[in-house]
Amino acid sequence: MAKKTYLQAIAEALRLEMRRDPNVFLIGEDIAGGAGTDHRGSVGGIFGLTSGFIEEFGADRVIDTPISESAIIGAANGAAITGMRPVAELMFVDFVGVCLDQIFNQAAKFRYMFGGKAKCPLVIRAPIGGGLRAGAQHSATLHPLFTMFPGLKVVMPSNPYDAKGLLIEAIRNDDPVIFLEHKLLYGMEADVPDEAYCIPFGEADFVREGDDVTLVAFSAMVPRAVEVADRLEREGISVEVIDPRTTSPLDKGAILESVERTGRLVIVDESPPRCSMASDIAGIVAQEGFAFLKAPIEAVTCPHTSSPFSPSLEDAYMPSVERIEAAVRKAHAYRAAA
Amino acid sequence: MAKKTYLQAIAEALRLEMRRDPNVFLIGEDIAGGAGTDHRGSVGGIFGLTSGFIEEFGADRVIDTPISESAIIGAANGAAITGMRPVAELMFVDFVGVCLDQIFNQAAKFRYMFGGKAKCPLVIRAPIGGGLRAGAQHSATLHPLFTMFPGLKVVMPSNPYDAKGLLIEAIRNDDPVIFLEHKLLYGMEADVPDEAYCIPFGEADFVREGDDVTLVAFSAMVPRAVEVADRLEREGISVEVIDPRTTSPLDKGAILESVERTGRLVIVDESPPRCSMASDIAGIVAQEGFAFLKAPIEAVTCPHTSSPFSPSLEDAYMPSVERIEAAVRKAHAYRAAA
Amino acid sequence: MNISTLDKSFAMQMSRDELLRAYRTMIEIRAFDERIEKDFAAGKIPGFGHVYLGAEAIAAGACHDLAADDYIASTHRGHGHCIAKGCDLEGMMLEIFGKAGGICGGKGGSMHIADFDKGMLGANAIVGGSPPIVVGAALNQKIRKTGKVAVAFAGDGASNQGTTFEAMNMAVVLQVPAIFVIENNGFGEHTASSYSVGAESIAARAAAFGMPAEQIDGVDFFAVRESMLKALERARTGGGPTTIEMKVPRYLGHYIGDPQAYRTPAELKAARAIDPLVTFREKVVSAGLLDAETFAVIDLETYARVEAAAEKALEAPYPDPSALERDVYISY
Amino acid sequence: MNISTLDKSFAMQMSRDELLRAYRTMIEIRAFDERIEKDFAAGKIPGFGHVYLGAEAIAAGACHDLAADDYIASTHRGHGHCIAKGCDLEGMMLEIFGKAGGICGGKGGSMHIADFDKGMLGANAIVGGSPPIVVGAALNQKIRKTGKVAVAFAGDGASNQGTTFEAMNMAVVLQVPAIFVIENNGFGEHTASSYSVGAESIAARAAAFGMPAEQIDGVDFFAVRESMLKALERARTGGGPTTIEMKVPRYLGHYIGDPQAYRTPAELKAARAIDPLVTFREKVVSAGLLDAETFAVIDLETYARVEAAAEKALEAPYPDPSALERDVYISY
Ligand SMILES: Cc1ncc(C[n+]2csc(CCOP(=O)(O)OP(=O)(O)O)c2C)c(N)n1
Ligand SMILES: Cc1ncc(C[n+]2csc(CCOP(=O)(O)OP(=O)(O)O)c2C)c(N)n1
Ligand SMILES: [Mg+2]
Ligand SMILES: [Mg+2]
Repeated sequence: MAKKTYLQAIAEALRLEMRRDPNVFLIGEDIAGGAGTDHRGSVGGIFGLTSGFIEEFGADRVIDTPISESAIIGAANGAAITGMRPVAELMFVDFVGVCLDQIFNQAAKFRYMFGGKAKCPLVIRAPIGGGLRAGAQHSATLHPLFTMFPGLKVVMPSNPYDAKGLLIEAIRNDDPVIFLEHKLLYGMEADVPDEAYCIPFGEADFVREGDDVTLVAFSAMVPRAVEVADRLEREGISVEVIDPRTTSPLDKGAILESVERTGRLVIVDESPPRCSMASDIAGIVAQEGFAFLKAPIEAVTCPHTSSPFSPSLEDAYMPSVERIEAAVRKAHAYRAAA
Repeated sequence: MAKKTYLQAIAEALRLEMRRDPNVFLIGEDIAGGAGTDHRGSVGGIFGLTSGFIEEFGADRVIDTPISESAIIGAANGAAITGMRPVAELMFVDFVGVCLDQIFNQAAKFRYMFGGKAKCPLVIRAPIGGGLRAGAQHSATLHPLFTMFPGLKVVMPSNPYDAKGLLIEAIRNDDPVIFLEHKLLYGMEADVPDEAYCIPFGEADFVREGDDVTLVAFSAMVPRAVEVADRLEREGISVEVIDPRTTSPLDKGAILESVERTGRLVIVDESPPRCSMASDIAGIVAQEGFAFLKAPIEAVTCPHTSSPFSPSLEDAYMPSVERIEAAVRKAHAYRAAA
Repeated sequence: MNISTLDKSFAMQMSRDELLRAYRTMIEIRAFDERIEKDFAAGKIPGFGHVYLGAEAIAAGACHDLAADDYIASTHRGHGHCIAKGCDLEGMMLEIFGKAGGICGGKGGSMHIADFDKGMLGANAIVGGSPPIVVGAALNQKIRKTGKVAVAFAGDGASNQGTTFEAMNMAVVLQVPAIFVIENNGFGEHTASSYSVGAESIAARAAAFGMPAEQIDGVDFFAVRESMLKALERARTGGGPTTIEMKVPRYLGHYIGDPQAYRTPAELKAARAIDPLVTFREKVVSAGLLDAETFAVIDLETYARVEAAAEKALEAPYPDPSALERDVYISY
Repeated sequence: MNISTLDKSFAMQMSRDELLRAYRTMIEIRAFDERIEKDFAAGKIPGFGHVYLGAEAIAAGACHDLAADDYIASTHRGHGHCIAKGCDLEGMMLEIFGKAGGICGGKGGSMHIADFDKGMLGANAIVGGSPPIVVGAALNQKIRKTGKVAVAFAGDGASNQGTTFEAMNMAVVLQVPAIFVIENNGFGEHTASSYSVGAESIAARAAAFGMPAEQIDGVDFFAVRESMLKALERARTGGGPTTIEMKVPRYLGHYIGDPQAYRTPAELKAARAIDPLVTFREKVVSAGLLDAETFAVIDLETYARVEAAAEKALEAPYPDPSALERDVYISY
């Protein structure tokens, strides 16, 4: 076991699965790089994640494409329903607008609308999230968009260990999986076993145990949630941090079980607020965990705007440790009128 | 004032605005029909809604296009940001997957990301919803998809009167508006004034007043909600039916005010459950109206599947009067454990 | 050598069995969609209905030399492709009627009918949905070096969709064994292709993407088959993709019941006068390969089989609502 | 008549003022993006940075004969287009540094910079985002019969995006006054256009869509302008759209800091040896139209102006966070 970054853990998952199963292949823009020159493979994707892959697996399994996302996802679909296990890369999740049909109307629906006879073991990897000053068209998370659609599974790892195990599970899974990698996490380091392992979907991680407030967070918001839990612990406020790891399927049991103990729920969601994961979870708990609730459910989200470019604005845009802390304090302090 | 169908009311709104403002024009597939033949205008859109338009307004303002939705919406965007007021038609809302980028990354973001200097007075009309046995790729509502995106306004009229007034408001509005017409409502008749009028966005309609349970419904679910209210009234259960009319902006004040009186909330949403309008509203009320709630919030939605084709399955798929009634009864009967 | 001589000699290379198989496919499509038209017009079939009448030679000719494990992907107008690829008639009929036992359990219907076991990757109710998928099915064959091919059917209208263009370029760049069969029936819904296609021809536009492309007569089974055989040979031997634009009449409106005010009665009559089955029969009979009698027997038998399937479908029960949440993972 | 004579004679038709204006645009782009490159590499500019170095003659030549109320829409590599269309240098600099007073209030940045008052409809961080928008801006002109035009800039990479193809066909079908300027700098990010474009050429592919299209040398301001003048004349007189593919070197990597291991040092050196500004100066000086002195003065003045703008941007404050929820309607 060695320290690996989130990026390295993801690359390792891909490498191990490609070695294990000849049906696994990669397709996307610049994932090798240098196509049409004498220097194939010199790039390995815009974040260098798949560097070295074309050398090991060849151009037939590390496929650079024109800038044609509908054809990329569509081609991955076609390969998946005919027996392969493609891993397609959307260079940024924000590009989903030019290929959503192949995701929500095709991949997501094949199995159901063809009466269970089709299977589409497709993985779409996509970097998400803010913090890089990338502006309105390169900073979205869009996980609620995918979570909304029946037939898709949606994964949001918050650390290197989970990233590897969830990606291996995604590749072996028989349903289409959207695998969302947060750009701010690529450099995060942790101990990651060298061998292959799977983390099942729909099983939340109790990152911190606690009794006073349940704090649910995803992806890059998990470290922020933990920081808040650490801060408040010093004051004797015990915060339970839950990382659902997959938004679909969602481990609502874990959340309900926690809220049953704490009676107080805060959800941190890097997303505009409307029809978000924050509202999704709040809705579930307001329906199924109503009797447990001792305080209003608090949501910490982005405002209902696009991502602004300027650092001063983007910092105010993303859920900050300060805003999360304030929300937890508010939930904790709430007392029902007698 | 004469009886008009929902379809006629929409057509009338278009006609009045096109007469009033030469900058308003229509663009879409087959909206005149017969392009390339000697019989232009013979169709008027797949539902005949714009029949007669090309005769009155000419081919320059009733523009048939190739089957190229990205170019249709993109062209409408380009015309809108340069001073016109296009009304684009997506023949079915389900086709948004091939043109979402032009909606969520372009139209929705221009004003914000260009620092307030751009304005994009675009209307996209699209038929939505189930009930026609149109199967997985022609039956979606997708209103949560649009509601999710900052910068878009989303309109879901439930009757002819609202359809006309909201569409005129949409055309005059300076932001991009998604105008969702339910296919099941096209034939609904009601009194509709002949002249132009606007219904402002973000103002809910209290369709039925009541004291016991608040029932929120949109579009084709409103008549079903009213039917449930009528049924239960006979038993002395008083149901308040609220039709928000626009999901973005959302008149949360109206919902909160009602729940403050009733303490019980049921939301009917023709959509799969995850990140839906049902969860959106539940989330808002669980946060801002928590103290009012006397019972769990109930959601009546479609299951987490695509739309099935067969009548027996589609009938089970859509929120029925029976399922709505059961949910209202459940909310009404709930008593907190002492 | 003029075209009809070429066709004749081409037909003569086919065995009697091959000719019979080709004709059976065409008449089965004809009988099937005539019956669908009737029951749909009578309100017995739910949803939307698009029939393949007039285009029979395309599906039959394009699929004639495909193996069971070659792939096709189709359009909203897909009954012909299903039949030509060998899908079960009864299962199709049940599906289109929305009944239990349908080939997709009643979840798909006419616009989303598929049979993966037969290499039929689905009708597609999204115009331009299939071409990218076919590039992927073909890519699979290239990666695994199977020698198999994948064929996308698409209409003249679909040829203007960005997804189709992307698929064509991608197929050329990756040199995959994909064939784009463009069924140009003159209309996309109610818009003439003479209006919607800015190019000189769909084939010329495809050729400019960097692949062999030709425009042929889609009414003539032999012309279709001949052109496909060249494309198949190219695809199976690493020669990359091909586009074939096939001109064909549309007998009915876009959907069953379309009043078609944009076509004059004379135009409609002219369209219906062009008949791929008649063309086939005439060629084969005049070449002395089969006689009229033989065709009559097949016709009778086929119509009877189709009628039986339809009657069975009419009587079959709808799926039990408990099937609603099957065939998908559920997450709340 | 060989090309250089043609160019010379073409240049000679321009007045001294016109030549100066053209050169000022090019050197301003050069100076601007050199400064951006420096400050970006030094970590003083947030986000992603793509510069226009090497392509100056395209923006300058393509915009030279546009009126203030003609429209352009751009790409992620848009500084050159902004400058050529007359956007304010200081406002641009502040914007790209993310500072208050930026031309988009700091909300846009390099990849989403726009100035509608100048007919500049925005950089676009979505590859293929602009072409459909330009079709609409052009459609507006057609409907209102203004005689104005709209120009889409797009790269070789963007030429493969379905949205671009759709826009081309739509422009032909609707015969709108749109011009597609395809900047073929040989690469889309790290992929050569020789790989990603399956067609013989981007111009040939565009021509097959049914519009006039040509491939020209994008390094030569006069060639660009001449080709654009033909397209503009066509567009303004109802002759419909045009595509011009312009070949041009990419001096740097895709983004500032791209190590470009896929290009050899020799290739990079060769690319940088092709200089649109040198080309322009040589032609104009050898034709005796302007002297080297004049250019040197302009260079000095321009670099000074750019430096001043950059220094101002460096010192300017970031926008107040209260601006976060402005310029959009808010709904919770
Ligand atoms: C993306 C998308 N846009 C529009 C439609 C509506 N529609 C269904 S079929 C059709 C016409 C297709 O024309 P063509 O490709 O020529 O096929 P044909 O019907 O003539 O066989 C249209 C516009 C659709 N289903 N999907
Ligand atoms: C839809 C979409 N896909 C991918 C990208 C990532 N991307 C940004 S620029 C670029 C290359 C564009 O190449 P080209 O059009 O040739 O322009 P150039 O950078 O050479 O000027 C890519 C792939 C994007 N921004 N949008
Ligand atoms: Mg057609
Ligand atoms: Mg390029």
